[in-house]
Amino acid sequence: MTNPPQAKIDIDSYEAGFLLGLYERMVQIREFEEGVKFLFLEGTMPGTIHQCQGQEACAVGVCTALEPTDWITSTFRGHGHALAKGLSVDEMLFELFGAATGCAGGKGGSMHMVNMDKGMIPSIAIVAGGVPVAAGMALAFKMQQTGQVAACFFGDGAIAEGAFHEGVNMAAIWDVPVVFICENNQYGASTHVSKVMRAATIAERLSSYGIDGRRIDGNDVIAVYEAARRAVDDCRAGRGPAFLELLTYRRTGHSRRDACHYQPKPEREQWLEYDPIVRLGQALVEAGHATTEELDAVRKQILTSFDDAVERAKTQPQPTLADLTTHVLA
Amino acid sequence: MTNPPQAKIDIDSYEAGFLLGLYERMVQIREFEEGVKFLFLEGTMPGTIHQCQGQEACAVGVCTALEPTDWITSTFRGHGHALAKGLSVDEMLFELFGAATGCAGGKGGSMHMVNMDKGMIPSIAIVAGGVPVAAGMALAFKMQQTGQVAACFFGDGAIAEGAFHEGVNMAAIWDVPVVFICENNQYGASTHVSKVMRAATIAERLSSYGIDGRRIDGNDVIAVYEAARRAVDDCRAGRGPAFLELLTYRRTGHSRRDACHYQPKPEREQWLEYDPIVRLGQALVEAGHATTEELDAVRKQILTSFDDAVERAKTQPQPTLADLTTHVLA
Amino acid sequence: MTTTTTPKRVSIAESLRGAITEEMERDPKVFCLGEDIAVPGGWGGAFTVTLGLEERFPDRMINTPIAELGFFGVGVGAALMGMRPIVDVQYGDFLFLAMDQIVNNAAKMCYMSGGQCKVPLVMRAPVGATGRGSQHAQNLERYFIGVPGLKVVAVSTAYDARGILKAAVRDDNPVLIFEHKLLYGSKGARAESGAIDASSEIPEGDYVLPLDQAAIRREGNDVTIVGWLLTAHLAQQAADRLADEGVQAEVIDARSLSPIDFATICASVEKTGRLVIVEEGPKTGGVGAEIAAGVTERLGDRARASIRRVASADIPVPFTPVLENAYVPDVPRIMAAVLDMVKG
Amino acid sequence: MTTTTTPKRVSIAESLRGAITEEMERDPKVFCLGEDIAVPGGWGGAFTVTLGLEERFPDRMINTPIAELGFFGVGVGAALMGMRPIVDVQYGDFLFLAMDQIVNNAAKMCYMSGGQCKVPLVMRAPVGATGRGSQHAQNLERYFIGVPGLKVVAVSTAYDARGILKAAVRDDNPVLIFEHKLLYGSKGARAESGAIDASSEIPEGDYVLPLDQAAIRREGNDVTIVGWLLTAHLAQQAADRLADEGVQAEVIDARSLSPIDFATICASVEKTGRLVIVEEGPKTGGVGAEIAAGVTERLGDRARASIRRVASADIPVPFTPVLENAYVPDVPRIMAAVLDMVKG
Ligand SMILES: Cc1ncc(C[n+]2csc(CCOP(=O)(O)OP(=O)(O)O)c2C)c(N)n1
Ligand SMILES: Cc1ncc(C[n+]2csc(CCOP(=O)(O)OP(=O)(O)O)c2C)c(N)n1
Ligand SMILES: [Mg+2]
Ligand SMILES: [Mg+2]
Repeated sequence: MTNPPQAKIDIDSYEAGFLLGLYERMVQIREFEEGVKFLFLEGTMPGTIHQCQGQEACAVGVCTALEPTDWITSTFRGHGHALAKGLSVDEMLFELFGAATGCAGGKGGSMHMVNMDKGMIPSIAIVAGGVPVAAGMALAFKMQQTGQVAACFFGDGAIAEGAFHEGVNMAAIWDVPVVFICENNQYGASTHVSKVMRAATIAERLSSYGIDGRRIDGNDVIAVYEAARRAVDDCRAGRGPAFLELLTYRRTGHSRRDACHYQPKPEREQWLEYDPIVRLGQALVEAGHATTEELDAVRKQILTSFDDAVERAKTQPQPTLADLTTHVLA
Repeated sequence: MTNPPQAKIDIDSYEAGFLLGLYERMVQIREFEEGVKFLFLEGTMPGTIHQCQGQEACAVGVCTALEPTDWITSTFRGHGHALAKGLSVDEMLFELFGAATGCAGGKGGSMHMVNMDKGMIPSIAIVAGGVPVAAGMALAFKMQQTGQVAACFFGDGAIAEGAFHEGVNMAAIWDVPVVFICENNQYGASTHVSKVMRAATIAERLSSYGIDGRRIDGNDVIAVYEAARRAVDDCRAGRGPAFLELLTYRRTGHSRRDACHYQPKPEREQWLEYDPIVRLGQALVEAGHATTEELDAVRKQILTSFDDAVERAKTQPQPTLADLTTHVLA
Repeated sequence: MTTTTTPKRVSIAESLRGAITEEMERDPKVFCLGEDIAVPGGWGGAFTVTLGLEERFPDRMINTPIAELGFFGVGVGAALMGMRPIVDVQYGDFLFLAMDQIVNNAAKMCYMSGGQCKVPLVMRAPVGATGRGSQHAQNLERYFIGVPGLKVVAVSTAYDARGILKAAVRDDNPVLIFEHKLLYGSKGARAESGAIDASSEIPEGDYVLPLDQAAIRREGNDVTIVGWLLTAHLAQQAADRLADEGVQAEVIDARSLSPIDFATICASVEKTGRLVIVEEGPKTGGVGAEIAAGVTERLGDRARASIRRVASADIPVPFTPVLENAYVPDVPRIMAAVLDMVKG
Repeated sequence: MTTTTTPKRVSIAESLRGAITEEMERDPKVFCLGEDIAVPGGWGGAFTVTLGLEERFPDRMINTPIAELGFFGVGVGAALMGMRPIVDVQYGDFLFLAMDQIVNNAAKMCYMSGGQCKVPLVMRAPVGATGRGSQHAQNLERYFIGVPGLKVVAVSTAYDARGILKAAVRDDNPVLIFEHKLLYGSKGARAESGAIDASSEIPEGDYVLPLDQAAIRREGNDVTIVGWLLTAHLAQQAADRLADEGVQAEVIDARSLSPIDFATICASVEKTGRLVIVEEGPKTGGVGAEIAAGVTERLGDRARASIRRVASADIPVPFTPVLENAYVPDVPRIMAAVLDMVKG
């Protein structure tokens, strides 16, 4: 369960532009998370955060396989999913700053990123709470024959919840177009996944619902993308639901203050070697699609525009007391 | 899934006394249920009932494999389990009559049969609600090293509930001594089990939790007993939890008023042929352990004592208003 | 709009069935989701409300596994995507299983998205003590009032059931409708012990009722009696008998429980100076507490009223009829409270 | 009894930890069950309460999967078999997931067995708005008061936390203890924005506190202010400042929410003639409604009191601090309510 992936990333069948796009989006997520972490530690930002450094390939691989009209559900650890689905750094950062111009008007915060025009309902911070919701979204697509697909992100910790079980089972019996994506980063908070399951893997679990389950290298953006493509295509063709177990690693603390003392150091170090961004970068350089310098430039450009966004965020208007009681009802 | 069992009951390795005991207990349950049904239709009894005619082999086979110090959890359909675990016709009938002398002092009723001296907690009428509770009972046995076992009865309908999933999973990861018994009578209320699961059987489901799951002929009391014996032994030896899928058929309406129009007539008729009592009776006669007349006498004797119990029940004292607010707190 | 197909005098079960049928015909986004609601030869849910609808709407009657948390979540998801699901539980007691999806998701999505989302989800739950023991008997209203973002109503007549169901379906917010097992119909399969006739003449055509208004069922100057569901009927029975004793009670069916229609209730109490709240369910922490506190607060020193709560004892629901009958508020207890106030 | 190992001045988190440790030492049937409570190098639950206990009690700290309904059910089962589980959720908001087991099973087992069963189950839940957004912020007290068979308490000082936890463990009934995230400790890892120092000097030795008694935190004759958890502290701060303005407030920490200690509250209100209830959470349908209604009912015409509820707006909890701060009742709002009454 804990062995990191070994294979080189196979990018042969893709064009440079596409690959660089993946790279860029992953770096954007990484730098967003790193920047936000700094702002939190510095005390600039309120609340708490759950970050996804090291898991960027999951968000980007899956969302790249979706159409803009498709939808995702996310969790407390949702920044990466949101960026990958097309939310802007500005609207997210403003939200984290509690600004009226944030994607939820400052009312949602880190755990409830949302943009209904970009296909993201408010992320749900109740572990597994999004699973039946995603099944219901997919049921709506099926009933209305819209051809849309719902992609439902959750963690390894969610598997034990009743909501997971009930939601996945209903999606299966109704054949609805939802892709369930378990980012198995091997920890639910401080608890290792091996302590909450006996024997079977998550992918095996899924087959008991009548859904094909496969474990994918979640730190290989190409592998994730390809698996997601197949899953999305299946769903769109009426062969849903589908399931992906993306094996990855939670290299950050669970939330802002967690020092991760329960993660064995060798394990952490081993997984650091399988950084999804580094791996794609190496493949790009080896294939001659980019030079190290060009990749550096991508990062720098992203950093600069992040810093600009932070400056903007700092001066965004906060909600006023008049906003307190608006939006309770539609 | 719907094919009834074919095999003859194999009683060769058992003594007549043991077998006649099984027979007698099954007949007792049958006649209890038939008698109670009559009393309800007649309007003598308040409330509603869920009955288990045709499923007697499940209750009797399992409870025969338990020690008196072992425990069971049951459901809304719990009369058979209660009788098989040793509750008396009197205490149950008195409860159904709402009497102060009933097993729950008239406060529980049909859906909450209980006797803490006989190893039965109040049956739980929330579908699957007893699954985590049974896991917790077994956890208590394990922590206290008492060597006791919990047997948890539930229906095919319970499999879809989150409580089932969560409870079974915890029992599995903690290796606690609980036997999960799914009486798959093929219907959850009016809904056929094939409509609430895609592909896999219930037994296969269980293996995804790391628990061996086997489907047993639930209308063969010997098969049930033997499987339960193995399961109980495993649990007592620290190899728990265990699981049994007992294939049977709900030949009564779901509850008092249900006319069962959704059950195909041929299916009903086919299953009537596999009556667990008739099958054991035939085997007993064929093996020369009893004559048809002797078996009839068993039934008559049970009927007579049931009728006597009804007469007693009718004159039991009802609770008084002074009892209204007692027992809210321990 | 299709013309109404609802027959003249109908029970609540029939009225709800007619209203659901018409709403489904009117709007293809309306659909039903629940246990045992779409099985040919089956039940139409636990209380026949959706009986036969699967023949008419084979693709929009979604029969679920027994998985309340899950299918309420499914309802939330479908509603977010523009559908208008009508979800039901077989017994209100099972709402606890679904409560996370109702309170943490359905009710909050609009607010926590800064107004971007709407969740037009209708939820139906039968409540009330009816001889089935502690786990099929509770009145769940108390657990859902004052949940911001959630509307809660209670229907006690067939006329109201129709207008309120239709309004709920057309509302863009989650609406939880409480129904009472003893009011669905008092005949045939629904002739349970204690059942009360709540049938109504239904006028021709379509109508909706507001989700935030109480109904004055009887006018009077001496005391205001507020009830809902079963107790709205009991209050009327009590008022009739009080009239024989020369006491004119004003009877209000609260109907809307969240928000509570304090305007109507306070106006009545200002007139009568006395308020008796009749609630099925333990007195402590009930809806009656909010009604009492809210009325006191609003009337302030303008018109201090005497207030009594007639409710159940603070106990789980007992099975045996002799105790269950003592648990449910009854006409004599309502009368006694009123007479005590009027004379005291 | 082993002698206490709790150090002198401790936070609520430390006090609970000490009390749990001592109860586990005293009685081998006591054990803990929850998420992230027994991982070496881990957390000791979401708020460090059980930190390190797995070293001392390797077999009695049961780390669960994320499965609230399930492990509360496990707690019920273990309690029925004579164990004394202490179960916790990481955030009170997740109690909705476990509510079926709490209300339908734990609270009813005794009654519906005619007194045969007991369920000595302790449940702990942190509540309160703390910058985490709508789903990690609610005050859940309102949903559990008046549930027959369930005791509900709220601890606002380290001294109380110790005595109440111990009493809860030794009680034969299910007891739900509410704790506040901003009161666990105001230093180190627990130094959250808005945290209040709720630490106490803990006397030597063992003590228990009653589960049904409020505590008078400050005496005064002009007005009674009732709060609990965070608002008990805010009420005291307000009282201090009111004293500067010549108003002597009596401050009561309700502490026991089910049952509510009406004897203490009513005695105070009889003295002061005025009651301000301060509650974190939406006003409508809150615990404050029952306190207001219950006091009015009990005092009757003997001593009619003016009552005000200072609570949150009827909204989900907003994320951004400017709105969250407006959501949580604060000292100025409490003072304004009191001054309005005293002068009005
Ligand atoms: C129902 C519920 N229980 C507990 C929590 C507290 N909690 C937040 S995240 C988390 C761990 C989740 O683990 P996993 O699903 O693997 O996601 P990851 O954090 O690894 O992304 C826990 C226990 C919660 N948010 N919701
Ligand atoms: C949580 C919950 N949901 C719904 C019900 C209503 N209900 C009672 S029994 C039942 C069907 C149960 O089917 P199954 O588990 O197969 O048991 P069986 O009736 O066949 O014995 C339903 C839906 C319930 N009691 N509890
Ligand atoms: Mg994880
Ligand atoms: Mg069944």
